[in-house]
Amino acid sequence: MRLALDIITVVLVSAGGFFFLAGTIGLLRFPDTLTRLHALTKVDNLGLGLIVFGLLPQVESRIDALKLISIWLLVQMSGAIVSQLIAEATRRSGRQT
Amino acid sequence: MSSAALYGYCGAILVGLGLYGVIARPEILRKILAFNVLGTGVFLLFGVFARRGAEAGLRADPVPQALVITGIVVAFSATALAVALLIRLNKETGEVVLADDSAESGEQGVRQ
Amino acid sequence: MTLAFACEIVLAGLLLAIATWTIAARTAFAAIAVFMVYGLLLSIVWVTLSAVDVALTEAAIGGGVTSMVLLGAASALRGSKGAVPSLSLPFKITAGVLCALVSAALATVVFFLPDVAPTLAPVAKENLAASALGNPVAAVLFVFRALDTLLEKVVLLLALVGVWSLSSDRAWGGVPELRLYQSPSPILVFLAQILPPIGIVVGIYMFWAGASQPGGAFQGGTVLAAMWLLTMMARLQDVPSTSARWVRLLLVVGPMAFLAVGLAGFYFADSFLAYPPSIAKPLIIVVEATLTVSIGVTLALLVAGPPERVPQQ
Amino acid sequence: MTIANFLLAAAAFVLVMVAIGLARILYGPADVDRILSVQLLGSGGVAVLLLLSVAVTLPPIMDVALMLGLLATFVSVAFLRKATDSSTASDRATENQ
Repeated sequence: MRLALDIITVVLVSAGGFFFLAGTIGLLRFPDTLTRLHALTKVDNLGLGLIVFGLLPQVESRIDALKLISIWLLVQMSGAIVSQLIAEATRRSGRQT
Repeated sequence: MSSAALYGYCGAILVGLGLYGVIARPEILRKILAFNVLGTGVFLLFGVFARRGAEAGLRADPVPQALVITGIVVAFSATALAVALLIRLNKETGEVVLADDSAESGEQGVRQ
Repeated sequence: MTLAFACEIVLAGLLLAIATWTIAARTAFAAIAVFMVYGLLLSIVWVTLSAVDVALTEAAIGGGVTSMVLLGAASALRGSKGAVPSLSLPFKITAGVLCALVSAALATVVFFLPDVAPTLAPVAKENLAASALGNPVAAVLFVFRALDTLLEKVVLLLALVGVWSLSSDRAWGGVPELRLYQSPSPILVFLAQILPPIGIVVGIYMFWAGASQPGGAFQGGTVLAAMWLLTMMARLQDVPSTSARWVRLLLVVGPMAFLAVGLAGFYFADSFLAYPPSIAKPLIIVVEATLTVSIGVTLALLVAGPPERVPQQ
Repeated sequence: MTIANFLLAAAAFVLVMVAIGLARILYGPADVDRILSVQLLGSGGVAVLLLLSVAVTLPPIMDVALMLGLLATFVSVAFLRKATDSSTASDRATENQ
């Protein structure tokens, strides 16, 4: 049982780490702000999400598990909204120059 | 090298960096920013002393930690006041640098 | 252990690179964006130094509201025509050498630190039970060195008085110019509607958790300040007039409660800022709760700056 | 390799990825690009802290992650507001002339 949980953790956290890698490559390779923003949102959603779900089997108390999920939801939600604001600001500054 | 020593050297370098910014950046806003970097270097040194003082089952000495928390708040108060002075100075004179930039004596007045 | 140390080397290197960038960046806005990253990164560094209370404070104040204040200045100065003189190279080199010497001296001190570090940790631990708090840092802040904490609140208030006194005579007692959006984007309004309820819960949690684990009045107050500023930015709330009675009351209620409890210590526990042991914890909680509110209001108004508009009667 | 060591290694990996990404975005060229870095540190820093928190079983570190996520959102919004605000202010200035 313990082993199965550990394997779940290893798989999910590794997958999360992979998305951080992919996001970083995207940031390095993509040509402009909007495409880089696209790469970044993948990190926000999938990278952090997978890591949080990978950590869930390892926490002892139910409160901590709940906290993990709420932190992920908070970052997920505010990240999505701020991405919209960034895109809007990019479009506006693009129109002016 | 222990992690406390690593951060100790890091703090020492940050103090030097911040001090350089305070002296060698003419714009007042950049001096205020550099001053904050200098402050974090000092706080980091305190953090190192706290970490080295870990004893009695505590992971770090709480007294330097409390001092750093107080320090962060006071540094913020000073920054807010300095920024307000800067904006007023700019409104009155249109300047973004100190009138006599070569004299370090003028800087004290802005920051305190 | 070695893995953790590898983490710390990466962190320290990154921190130094970003600090250099803050100093060297060409425009003020770029420097402030880098400084924001610096503050957030520093809070991770504090976690690796096992100073979680400091990490919370650094993220909230160092990374959060300090950048806010600097941003306000950068945007106020953006259109300014003031000339920036360029300093001569010999001057820069001399300054660089001197600063390197300062760093080297400090590094030498770090190198020769005594093997047995002086520490107050055992004393703090011993008296922790008497303080009625579970968090040793909170015990130092509110019990062992309560006078420091009280005075620091006064410093915050004095800074605010200083900022306000920089307003013009006409605008005294008026409304601070937070340089608001003319018409905030609907996305921002949406964020300012969803985030504050969560933030208020987090702020209260930080204050409440502060008694027994890392957290406390500052961290909680800063979150409250940030949320209030967010709603003001989105124009969901007006910036309050600095002469409003409720604003002034909220500003002083925390320090006054602290001072009152301190003075009461003369009668009930025979010295200033001594708490009667039987009700020490509830007293500290009440003081912390009022301080959380006062700190929140003070920080938000410090960010908002001096009053600039006279309120319409 | 214990699961705690694996989580520490994952934290180090994510940290390195975030560091590389930061280097790229802080380079600019636009200020909006730089705000992406605050977002990156928002999600990446939260991931690192959560991994550390579980690896060393110190739940209070989760609170720092929460604070980091919340404040990163707040400063990004503030920065975007100043960036767009100054452009509208210069618009008003040109209209007045």
